[in-house]
Amino acid sequence: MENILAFLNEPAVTMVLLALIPLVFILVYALVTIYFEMKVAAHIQNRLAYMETGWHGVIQPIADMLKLLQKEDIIPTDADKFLFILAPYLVFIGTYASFAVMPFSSGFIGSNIDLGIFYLVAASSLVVVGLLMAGWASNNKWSMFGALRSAAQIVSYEIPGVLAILGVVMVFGTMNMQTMTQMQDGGIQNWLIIGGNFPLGQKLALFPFMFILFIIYLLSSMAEVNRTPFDLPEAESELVQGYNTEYSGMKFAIFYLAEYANLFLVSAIVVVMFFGGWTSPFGSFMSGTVWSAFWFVLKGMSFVFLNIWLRWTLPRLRVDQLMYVSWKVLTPFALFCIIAIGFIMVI
Amino acid sequence: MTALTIYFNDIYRAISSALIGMRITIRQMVSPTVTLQYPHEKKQMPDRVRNRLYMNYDDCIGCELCAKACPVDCIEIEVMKAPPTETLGETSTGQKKRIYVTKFDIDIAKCCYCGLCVFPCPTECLKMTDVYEFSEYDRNNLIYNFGTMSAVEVETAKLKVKQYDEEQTAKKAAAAAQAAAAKAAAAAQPAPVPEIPAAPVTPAQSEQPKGPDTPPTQQ
Amino acid sequence: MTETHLHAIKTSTGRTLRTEEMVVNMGPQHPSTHGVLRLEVVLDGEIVVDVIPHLGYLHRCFEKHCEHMTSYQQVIPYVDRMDYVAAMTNEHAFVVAAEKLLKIEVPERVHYIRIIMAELQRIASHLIAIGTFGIDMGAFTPFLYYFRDREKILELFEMTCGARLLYNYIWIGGLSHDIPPQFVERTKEFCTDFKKTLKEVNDLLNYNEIFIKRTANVGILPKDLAINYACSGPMLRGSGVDFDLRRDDPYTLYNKFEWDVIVGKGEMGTVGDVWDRNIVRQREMWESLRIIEQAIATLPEGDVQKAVPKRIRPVPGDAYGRVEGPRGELGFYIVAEDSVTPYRIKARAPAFVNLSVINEISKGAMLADLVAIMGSIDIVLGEVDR
Amino acid sequence: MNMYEIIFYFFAFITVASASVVVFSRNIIYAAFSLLFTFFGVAGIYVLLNADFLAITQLLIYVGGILVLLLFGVMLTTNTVNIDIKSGSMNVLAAASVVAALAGLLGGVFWTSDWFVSKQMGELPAQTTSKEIGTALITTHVLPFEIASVILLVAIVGAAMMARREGIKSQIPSSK
Repeated sequence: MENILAFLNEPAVTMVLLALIPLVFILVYALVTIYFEMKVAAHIQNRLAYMETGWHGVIQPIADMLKLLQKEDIIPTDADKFLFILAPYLVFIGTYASFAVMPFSSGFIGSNIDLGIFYLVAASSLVVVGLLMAGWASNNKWSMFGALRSAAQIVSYEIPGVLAILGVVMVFGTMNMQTMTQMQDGGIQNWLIIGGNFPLGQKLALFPFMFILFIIYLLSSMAEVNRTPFDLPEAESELVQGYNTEYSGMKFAIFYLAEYANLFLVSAIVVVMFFGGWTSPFGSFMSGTVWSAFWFVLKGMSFVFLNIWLRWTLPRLRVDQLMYVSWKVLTPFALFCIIAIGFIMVI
Repeated sequence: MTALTIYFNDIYRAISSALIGMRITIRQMVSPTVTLQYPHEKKQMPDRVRNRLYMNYDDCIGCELCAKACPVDCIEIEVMKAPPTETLGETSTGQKKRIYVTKFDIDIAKCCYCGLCVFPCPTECLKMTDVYEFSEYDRNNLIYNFGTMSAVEVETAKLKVKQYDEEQTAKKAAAAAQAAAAKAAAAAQPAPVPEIPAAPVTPAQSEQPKGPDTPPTQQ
Repeated sequence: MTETHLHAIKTSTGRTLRTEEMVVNMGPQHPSTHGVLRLEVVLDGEIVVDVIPHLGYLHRCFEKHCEHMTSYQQVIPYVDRMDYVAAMTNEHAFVVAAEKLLKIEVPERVHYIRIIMAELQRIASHLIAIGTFGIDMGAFTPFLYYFRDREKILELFEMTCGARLLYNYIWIGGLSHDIPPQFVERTKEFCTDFKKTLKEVNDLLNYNEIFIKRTANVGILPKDLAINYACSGPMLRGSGVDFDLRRDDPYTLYNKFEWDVIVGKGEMGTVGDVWDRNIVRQREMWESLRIIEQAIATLPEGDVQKAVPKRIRPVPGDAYGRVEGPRGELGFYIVAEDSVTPYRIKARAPAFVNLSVINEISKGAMLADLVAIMGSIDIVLGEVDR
Repeated sequence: MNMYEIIFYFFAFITVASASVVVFSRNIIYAAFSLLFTFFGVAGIYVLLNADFLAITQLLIYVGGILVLLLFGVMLTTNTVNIDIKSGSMNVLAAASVVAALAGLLGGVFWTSDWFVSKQMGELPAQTTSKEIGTALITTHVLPFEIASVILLVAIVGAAMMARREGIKSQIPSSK
């Protein structure tokens, strides 16, 4: 027993165990969200979705996962085998690495580094390379199209996204995600979307800009995770399935997992930046390590729901319109907000 | 409109139309669903529904009108004129049967469910029922043999017809009436070739359904 | 298309950039080709340079088949399978031609029921057209809302003739069945309910800003071009040509009813763009509802099988009958000899004719626009290939 | 060998190995993709040197920006797949002299530098460098910083100018 405890206290072992927590979270979360998305989509469309496996089909995602696991792993003859196999893992690593700095609760954050949100932006760039790799390695024109589109899209939506983050960082004066969250502690009135924990005048002045930044970040995050209306990389009516056209079985599942993990990731960033992270909306009521994890996941999932809701409502943009939105709408607005926030924070 | 007003107008319309759409979808989300949980719930079929063909063999008089009406030739009938001495019984509508129907097969895999065979049937023995679940693992099981005559019965019937024909020929030869003899020869024409494969009745075929118990609505 | 096409682009600085075109194969297995159509698309980046449709994957010799029937009646189930989402219209067109050939006068009630059926079928077909068009644009939900209501139409059809898709209902000289007793009431109910869905989807899809931006000014089919290519139906009316066979060549009793021909006006962009074609379909459904409501209200009594001939053996000759189908002018040309079998049947399929314009209107569009254009043409491969 | 050393050698190995793939690979796509690992390894070494800001910036700019651009360029150019790039030796004499000069320079820097060597890696307290970098950028180094930003702006405008297409017919007319 003591040996085990000693082993667990070994820093390397602790590190590995801590690193595994987000992985477990991602796996569980992905199963829940797949079910959640199917049900929401179905009810929006007056359907019922899964009904056969378990009560209202609750174990269907597990069945789906098992099916994907035992499926034949097809690699096209003309594909670049090495890169083809590597790509989904690279995409997943990029997403998974981002979870390291996510403050899941007041008591748990993988790595409480000062450059938290900056690191998040950097880690997501791994995903782009993975997608390009997948598209190229598939040796399929549609995959290639999807990969190029997706890379172009992610790279250009990083600009308004990062500008929005910059605005928030200017308000907080820190890039540490845990500190950002703690600065919004104390109830719903301290959340940044309302204006943050500032004197009333400054709060009122900040509120509209924060709201605009929130919208900007929300839109660019949707583009970064390739969800409708920005799901051009995998627009099934145009590009068949985009970069993962040729993928099947386990590799497809990993793409899928990365996509869903990414979805939560960007929702969580929105929550940390604008909606008080893990803080309770009722001040000190219902706060604490476990409650804060609950609030964090709840808030994150509500933005996941918003994403799903929008996905099943809106049509898809065209490539040039996508770029138009990024460069001519979101970026100027974000720049304008940054200037305004700069003035507000100085005065 | 200047370019700037268009720019802001576009942004406004994009947001407002998205919100309108979201309102519609969320309202639909909380409204009740419309789908049926199919294997557990089934739709009430209307009376006229056209699904699997059912044929009441006892009522068939072997007129072959249905086979002629079928645009895809999915009905296969073999008939043999019975000697007038034989009594084959009557149909439920009171029509006297004069023809042996040695084979009445419907290849339901070929059927296009147009219902054209149903209308010309004089005894209303051919019907389209409301059964729609009849998939099979073997394509041959979709060939429905509605004829109830067993191989032995077919052989006996054939023998009788042959006998009768021979009698007729003998009679005519005895009468030495040339015209009558020619007529008899013509009458013998539809008699099938002697060597008809006695359809081996496999268990699968004998077990196969012959349509539902309840006949559909009269047209 | 095997040799590489080098394309020179002049930049603003006056230099030329040389880019190479790429040939992609869209279909026959592609989510947005609406069946087994294969498009050979030459792309310059995302810009479409050339589109070559390859047909024939669904060809089943319909016209040749008809020459080997044992009666004219047997053609009708085959006709159903041409445009399988609007089978009633196909039957109607064939029957109009056949009745012209046989010089049969049908009772008034038959005409009324045929009009009701044809308009219900038009709605059902437009529901699919707009719904799948929505899918092409990435909006999946409106499609299912429309399918939900299409189901009600199919139930009406099933109630009437026993089949949901391939009806064999309209016969030469009459109908296979009279309408069932509860039909009138159910149709009225449908008309009331359906208006709500129409409004809802109009808001959700047709006036969504993203949808407008995707479709307005895309795939513009000018008036002259539409006429030159013999386009018909919503394709033609979307381009601003006020032409509808129901009004301009009234074939049954359409002139008895009050309704308007919907024409594209270019509200969101240019006349004849994809949005116009789509909105013409959307508004035509309102007009169809008007016709149905009027026809239901004034439905005369009579025997629907009175004029059905026992045996069809026309005098040698020919006849061309056409109707305004959901996709445009659907016509059948029948040549009869002294036999129970037609000597030759030729179908003028609107989807086939409309499809021929795709190369012309999609040049210079983007790949995503090509999908929009395809969706707005509203092809049914069963009809294109026959 | 403690854990930091293991990690250091791991990153060093990744960097060197992938850099050799970049140089020696006959497949240009492989070369481009292995750059990813080179950048990643270098970033890892930066982290071990307590230069966290630099490490993340390295990832962001080199992986997210430059590498993607490179891949775009390679993928959009025709026939990269079929053609082996030449990585044989040519102009050996000239190249050898340049390499020798470069190696001498690097060696000189290496030997003359006054290296700060901590007794154990990871001994220094982890602290962010972003604040110092930020302050330095807008105080002591403000001129180079501004010059760099102006150059970048010019580059962006120039690129947009060059990429603008004229002559190809677009279906989207400008708004009235």
